[in-house]
Amino acid sequence: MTVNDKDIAISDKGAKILEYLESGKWPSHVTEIKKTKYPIRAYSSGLAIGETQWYGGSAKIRYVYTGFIARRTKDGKDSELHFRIYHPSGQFYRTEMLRKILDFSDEYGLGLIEVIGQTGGMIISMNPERADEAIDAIRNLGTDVGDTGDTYRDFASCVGPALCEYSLYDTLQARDHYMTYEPIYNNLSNQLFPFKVKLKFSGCPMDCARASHRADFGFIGTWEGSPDVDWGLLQDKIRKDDLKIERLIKECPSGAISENRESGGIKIDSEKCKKSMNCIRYAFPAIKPGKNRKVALLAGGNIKGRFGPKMGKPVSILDDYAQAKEFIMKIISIWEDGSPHKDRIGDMLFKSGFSKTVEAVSSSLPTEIEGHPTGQQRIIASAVLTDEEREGYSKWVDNIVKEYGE
Amino acid sequence: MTVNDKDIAISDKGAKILEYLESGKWPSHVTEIKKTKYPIRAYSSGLAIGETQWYGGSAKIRYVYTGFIARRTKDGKDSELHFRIYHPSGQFYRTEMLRKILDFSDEYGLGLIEVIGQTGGMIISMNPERADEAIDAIRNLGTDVGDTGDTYRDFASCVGPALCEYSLYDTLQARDHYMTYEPIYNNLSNQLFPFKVKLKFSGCPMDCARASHRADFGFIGTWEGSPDVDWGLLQDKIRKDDLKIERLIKECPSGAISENRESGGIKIDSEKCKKSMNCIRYAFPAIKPGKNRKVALLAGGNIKGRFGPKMGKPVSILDDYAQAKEFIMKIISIWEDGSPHKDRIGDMLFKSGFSKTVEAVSSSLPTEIEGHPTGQQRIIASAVLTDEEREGYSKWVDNIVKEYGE
Amino acid sequence: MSTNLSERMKKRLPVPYTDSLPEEIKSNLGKWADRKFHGGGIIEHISEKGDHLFTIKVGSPPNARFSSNTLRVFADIEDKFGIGTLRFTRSGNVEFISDSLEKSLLIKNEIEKMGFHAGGWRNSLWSIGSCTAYLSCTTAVADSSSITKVLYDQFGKYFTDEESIPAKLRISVAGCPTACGGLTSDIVVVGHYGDAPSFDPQKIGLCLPRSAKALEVAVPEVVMVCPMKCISAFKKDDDTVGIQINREKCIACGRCKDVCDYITFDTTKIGISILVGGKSSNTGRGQNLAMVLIPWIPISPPNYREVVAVLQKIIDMWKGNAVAGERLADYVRRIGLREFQKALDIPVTRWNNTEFVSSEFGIRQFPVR
Amino acid sequence: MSTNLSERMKKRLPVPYTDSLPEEIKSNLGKWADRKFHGGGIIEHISEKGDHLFTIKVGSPPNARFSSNTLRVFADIEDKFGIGTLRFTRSGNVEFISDSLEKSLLIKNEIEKMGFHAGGWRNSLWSIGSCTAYLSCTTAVADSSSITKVLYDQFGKYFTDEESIPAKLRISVAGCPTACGGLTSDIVVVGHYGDAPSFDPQKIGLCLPRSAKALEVAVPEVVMVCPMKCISAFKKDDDTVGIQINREKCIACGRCKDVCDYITFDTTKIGISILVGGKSSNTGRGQNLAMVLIPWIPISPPNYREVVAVLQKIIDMWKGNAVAGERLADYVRRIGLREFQKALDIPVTRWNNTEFVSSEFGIRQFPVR
Ligand code: SRM
Ligand code: SRM
Ligand code: SRM
Ligand code: SRM
Ligand code: SF4
Ligand code: SF4
Ligand code: SF4
Ligand code: SF4
Ligand code: SF4
Ligand code: SF4
Ligand code: SF4
Ligand code: SF4
Repeated sequence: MTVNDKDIAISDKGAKILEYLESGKWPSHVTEIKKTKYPIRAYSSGLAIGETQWYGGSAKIRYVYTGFIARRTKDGKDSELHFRIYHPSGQFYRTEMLRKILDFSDEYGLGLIEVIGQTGGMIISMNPERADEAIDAIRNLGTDVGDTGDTYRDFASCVGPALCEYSLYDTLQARDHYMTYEPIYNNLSNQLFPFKVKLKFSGCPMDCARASHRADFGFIGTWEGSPDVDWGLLQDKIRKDDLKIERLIKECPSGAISENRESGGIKIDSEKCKKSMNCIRYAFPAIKPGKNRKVALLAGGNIKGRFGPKMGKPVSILDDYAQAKEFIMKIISIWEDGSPHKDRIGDMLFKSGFSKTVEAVSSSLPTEIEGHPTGQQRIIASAVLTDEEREGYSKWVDNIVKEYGE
Repeated sequence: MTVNDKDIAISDKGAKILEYLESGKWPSHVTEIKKTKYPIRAYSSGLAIGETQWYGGSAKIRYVYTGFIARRTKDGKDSELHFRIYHPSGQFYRTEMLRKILDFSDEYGLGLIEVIGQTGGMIISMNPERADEAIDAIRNLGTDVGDTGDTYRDFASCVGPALCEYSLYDTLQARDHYMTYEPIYNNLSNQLFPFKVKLKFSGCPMDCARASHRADFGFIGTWEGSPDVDWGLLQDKIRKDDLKIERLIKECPSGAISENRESGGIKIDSEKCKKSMNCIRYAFPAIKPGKNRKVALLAGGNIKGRFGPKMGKPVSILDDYAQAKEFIMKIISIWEDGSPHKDRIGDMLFKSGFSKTVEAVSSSLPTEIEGHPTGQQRIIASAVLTDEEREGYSKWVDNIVKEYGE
Repeated sequence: MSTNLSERMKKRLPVPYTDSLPEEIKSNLGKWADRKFHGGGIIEHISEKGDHLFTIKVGSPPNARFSSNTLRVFADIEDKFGIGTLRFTRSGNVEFISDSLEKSLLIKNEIEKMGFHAGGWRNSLWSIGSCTAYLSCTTAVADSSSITKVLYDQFGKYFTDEESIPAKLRISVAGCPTACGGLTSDIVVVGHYGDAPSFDPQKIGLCLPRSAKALEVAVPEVVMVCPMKCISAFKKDDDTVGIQINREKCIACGRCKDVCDYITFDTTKIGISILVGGKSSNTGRGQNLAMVLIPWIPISPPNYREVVAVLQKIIDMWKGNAVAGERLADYVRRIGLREFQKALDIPVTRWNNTEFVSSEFGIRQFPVR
Repeated sequence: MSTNLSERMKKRLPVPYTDSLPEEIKSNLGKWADRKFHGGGIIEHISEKGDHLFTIKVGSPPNARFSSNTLRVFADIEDKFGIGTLRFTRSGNVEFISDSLEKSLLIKNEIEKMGFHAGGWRNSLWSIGSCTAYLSCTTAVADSSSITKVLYDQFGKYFTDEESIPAKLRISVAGCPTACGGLTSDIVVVGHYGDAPSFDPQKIGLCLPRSAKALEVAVPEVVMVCPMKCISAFKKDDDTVGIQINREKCIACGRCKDVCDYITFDTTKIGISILVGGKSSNTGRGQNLAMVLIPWIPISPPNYREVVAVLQKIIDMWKGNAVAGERLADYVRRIGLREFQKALDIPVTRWNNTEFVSSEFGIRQFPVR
């Protein structure tokens, strides 16, 4: 085959694949893309060859260092550039504003939008030629490009108080708060970190923002003690047969719920409740999250880094999401100091020993979070006690000594 | 109080404490010590003051660098020196030999012996003046000093085949084997390691030698599959009411045992058995350790090191204890290269990532040991497959595709 | 453009978020007291003030890719029947908002006419998340977007409640082991090479220091990033730098390719791995990373029949055996991955076998079977 | 002495071990087919050849310390009634060996006349292990040997089977946090300072480099060993080296004192911590490191009434609640340390609270009570 023949073969095969991808019941990305100026040839030949056609490209956008990605195809025929744009927290758009963004996308871009990426940005495919002026245009709309490079990425929050009845703190305000916190805000354009940093905010243990795994620092609403029960409502539901006590008991994964004829049918052991939300989602609003609201702070989650996937690990139970600022800044400065390129914060914590490092900088945090009550107990025999602690133990032992005679 | 008065007060208080320690039903170490030339004043004044009276001392023993420890008291009045002497594996002494050692202890030492230390040595308190010649004397008895410093310490084994019916390999020979293995033997006098190295050998999962925690490299006898059942004997025991099936079932911590009327009353699920030995010790010899004998190799145990107490972690299941030599030497050489003083092997493994380091040097070992079957599964999405593996999966998927129509 | 350079470096953030909210939501912030699920993607939100709002969740095309055209029609529909506000969910779907059930059904009707579907709450498929892959990603191995399309065609029935499943189901598809969608979905499909890399001996130099002297002071990045230490750099006779790749130790993670375009892989060995058991929600047994069910199966674009069949098999197994309300992730953990593999008769190799975690000192020590 | 120096550096090992065995054992090596427990420390070993041997376990004084005198008498007794062979067990006890039950009882009788006790197999106290402590150790905080004596006086009843307990009980006593006896005993008693160290400003120099220039190339050992990084070295005006100790972060582990005799502690705050739940055997729930039950109680030598009372309380609690055959370690793990603490009404502070393990990523994330 000549080069040309080969090209034609690829192009034919690609076209057939695209056709297939436009069939079927579900809305097709290909159908959408075909309505835009996106160089679909790059996609179809990628599919035909079985290999992505994209290499890193370059772009000229003056004095803007994060928030866009430039691409060129391996054969040099096409190029692409996309902006990663900050959504307002919650991703609500009045149609008027949405239309402005669409106009922007048509005027400066290809008319193709990934409405929200996995991290949380809106990804708009641009016309590379007009990218520089587009920056000013998007700013005029009240938002900006961001969310790439070795810096703070876009932060993300669940819809929280704007629509959700479970929300235990204002996740949207929390995102705003951290995005505009000066030491963070001032760094959104710098690529000075060893790797990326992400914060995510979920309003309750359902963790709709996936803050437990996909964030270097995760904030998850929780509470102390038992869920909050409206006994009247609960008895109503039971009476109406809307709710079965057996199911409540069976579905509680921590065995915290037991039958109790006196007080409305059930009893919840606050020490045992693991905040699974199972009873709450079943019996809402007769059972709600507890009233003593807290925010769990997790650290170290990420997908890859040096040591592979990690769940974030609990650091502290905050009274208020704002309490974590000092801690986060300290952890980042340790990480910045000593970590090689491509080590995420979780890798650093893993290497240096999570609890050691966290403890060393956690003085600004409230109550330390408790671990699993499974044998993961302190095994270090020594301790530096305060006089108060010493007294407590002395008193206790005095009683025992008395009990057993001297 | 004058200095003298103070000394007398201490001495009086000390004497009273000693007196107390000689009362009571259990044999007293003080009573024993009083029969010897050990400077008991150092002990009694320590007790009176509430502080050990010993500082590191120095000793002149020519060309011998490990195996003895010299002490002096803080006030400089007393000094002490003790030998740590190798027991023969199993610590058996014909009385004739024992008497020779006792004579040695009286002639060159203080007549005081700690018959076996926590590591495994025999500790003989010496007369510092005669320590140098004592070396030659103890060698003439067929053993030597050893077991101190940053080198291989005394290795230890359980009594194993010499007295124990559970023994799954010859723990005594194993100790001999490793003590005399040239690369180890040649290093018994050198203090070139970052810290100490200990090997321990237990004949079965009872782990009488505490190889799971108190050894950098632990060897523990085990087996593959179910325990070995002598069905005839078992039925005998049941018939005679020597043994209750319910208890067998109840005490198996892994739920491997179930009732089975046909085959002698019970059935053991070999996949589930965790080698707890519970059924074996209860029903012995009707139930014995399995016949497919193996030796579990553990690494990284120690009591303190840099990161605190650690249990050794399983590395491999050996067919023979001798198979671990290459592995041990490789781990030690990595440790030697890169670890600061006072980092045990477990600390190094902890820092560098246990499985990563172990895997990198485990090529000389047989079957890799399996982990807990609890969710600790592979989470790394990628893999480099052999053609065979690829074929296996392809075949499997072909069937599924067929099942669901194309 | 602003003439002040430091000004241009400053980001313009869309804060405060309340500026983007319609009055109906602003006045009810944090006051939602109850909700009703009306099926078909519609939730009624009831505020303590007595207000009612309805959200209609509409499934997006793969990779949440829309033309400005389509979104403009969405805006028109919302203006006609809704309160003039749309939102994009964390998982890439679109929510229309209206103030009555009737209007919500009209919205639903409109988008269905366009070929879209509403659905995806409670015991249903909530979404199939896809990364960008061949659409613009440099490190993509398989094309997640087209796989996602095919999976949606097959499993859309669980989104629209046409067929029921025991609990929420979340699927993620990633084009490469970077897995931008993360590992906390019930099912995670990940494209990977299935083989160790080679490199273009000419061009690789572009990723390496020019002179071997540089090796004395620094390790080239492509060497450093390899988690298995498979890549080593050496001085060539002409004083330039060469590399070697130890194929035995490689896990095909692609990190080397992430930092150097001239690392290449044999594309005939490409496949996907399937992981199960992930979730981020604290319900049931709590959060968990997904685990490798099967490390590799071949793929046949564009119908990806292998992936579709295996996922259907997994879902059927779950449907047939889970307790009501039990997520796939919880089900797999309850019975154990090993049992799940056995039931599906999946060959077990070192790649989908039980693994150690790096510092799991101190568990029961005698696991030999 | 050998005139060849390299010869003197070579160790003389007592190998092969078979040289030290009596014929009765050598000929039955690995052939033991059954055993009977006759109580009172006597085991009958039955070989497949039909031979019978009896071992009699005799408890040692604290720290396994014997005068040569006593051991000589032991040898005489063994020669009279036994097969002329003694052994020392891994845990510091002495085993006499004979060839009949009758003679074993005679041996038992003889050693009892001397004030010793035989016992300690199966459901009993097997031993109380003690380290050296004030007898010759430099880092000892409390004197484990005297504590052990007092404990044996109290709990010897469980060794001799005078009183029964549910399962094997192993106690270790250590003079300092180094815990030479390890942490795999059911109960571990550990002496420690309970306070951060100071140092003798004059003498500390002996543990430091003479000139501050040395700081540029190396960290002084006393600084390096601190696991909490509490100790820092600095250049003094006169160019010598000084140190500072951050008392806030210290855990009183004593590692600094291990390497430098001039680190000092306030001895009035000395106490002992008590750990429970350790075992190395794979029975029941398997191996486990002991966990801190109570981080500190004061001690009152020589009767150590606090230690004795607390241990008796722990044992009573276990006796009263464990299933037959359940070791203290298994019992504590079954009910959970927390419950155990509650039942004993022990104050919980940061020192005996649940702790994280360094890399426990990925467990259920919402443990708030
Ligand atoms: C666009 C997006 C996928 C999507 O379509 O949704 C994406 C696309 C890429 N990701 Fe990602 N990641 C995207 C969200 C994520 C997430 C999800 C999240 O943030 O919740 C993760 C996992 C969470 C985390 O951070 O751990 C993620 C983990 C990665 C990683 C692994 C990072 C690590 O921990 O090692 C890489 C590799 C790297 O950066 O070296 C990566 C790298 C990439 C690159 C830059 C690879 C490349 O150079 O080609 C991809 C660019 C594709 C492109 O330009 O078309 N992407 N990436 C997502 C960002 C859009 C947005 O702003 O919303
Ligand atoms: C004598 C002995 C206690 C006894 O009476 O049984 C002992 C005594 C000392 N040990 Fe030990 N250790 C003794 C067995 C152990 C064991 C038990 C074992 O080996 O099974 C351990 C725990 C196992 C392990 O290695 O992890 C042990 C872990 C330590 C440590 C902590 C090591 C670490 O991992 O960090 C130290 C501190 C050090 O070496 O810096 C230590 C240090 C010491 C020193 C040298 C401290 C000192 O400088 O004063 C003690 C010397 C006391 C003396 O001269 O009177 N000793 N030491 C044991 C050795 C005698 C023998 O050969 O049998
Ligand atoms: C809209 C959204 C948040 C957002 O900021 O965009 C959301 C919002 C709600 N989630 Fe969620 N979840 C959203 C993604 C998630 C995710 C993330 C994901 O899927 O990628 C998770 C956790 C991931 C996981 O799979 O573990 C998540 C786990 C839950 C759960 C737990 C489900 C379970 O069985 O484990 C519930 C409770 C339930 O369904 O009963 C829940 C429940 C809810 C409800 C419906 C509250 C309720 O049940 O009353 C929230 C409705 C608010 C509303 O009307 O807008 N939400 N929810 C996300 C919609 C995604 C979508 O388009 O499908
Ligand atoms: C003699 C000794 C080995 C040695 O080389 O010195 C030994 C030897 C035996 N042990 Fe052991 N164990 C010896 C220390 C240990 C230790 C270590 C320790 O105590 O410091 C352990 C593990 C530590 C722990 O606490 O977890 C140990 C855990 C066991 C067990 C498991 C007990 C349990 O309930 O968990 C058994 C089985 C049993 O008792 O049923 C056992 C059983 C045995 C028996 C009695 C075998 C039997 O039940 O048929 C062995 C008798 C051989 C003999 O007659 O000489 N041996 N045994 C040790 C005697 C120590 C002593 O003086 O008291
Ligand atoms: S995380 Fe909780 S508060 Fe946030 S949207 Fe989900 S269910 Fe609602
Ligand atoms: S929230 Fe979950 S753990 Fe807590 S009581 Fe309800 S069902 Fe049980
Ligand atoms: S470890 Fe096993 S073989 Fe060794 S003495 Fe103990 S019970 Fe016997
Ligand atoms: S050895 Fe233990 S785990 Fe195995 S069958 Fe017997 S009792 Fe069960
Ligand atoms: S998962 Fe891989 S292919 Fe997909 S966008 Fe992320 S880096 Fe690209
Ligand atoms: S694919 Fe990953 S493991 Fe293999 S050589 Fe590249 S970086 Fe190393
Ligand atoms: S535990 Fe402490 S006091 Fe006892 S011998 Fe070991 S180092 Fe010395
Ligand atoms: S006692 Fe331990 S923690 Fe405290 S200063 Fe000394 S070495 Fe550091």
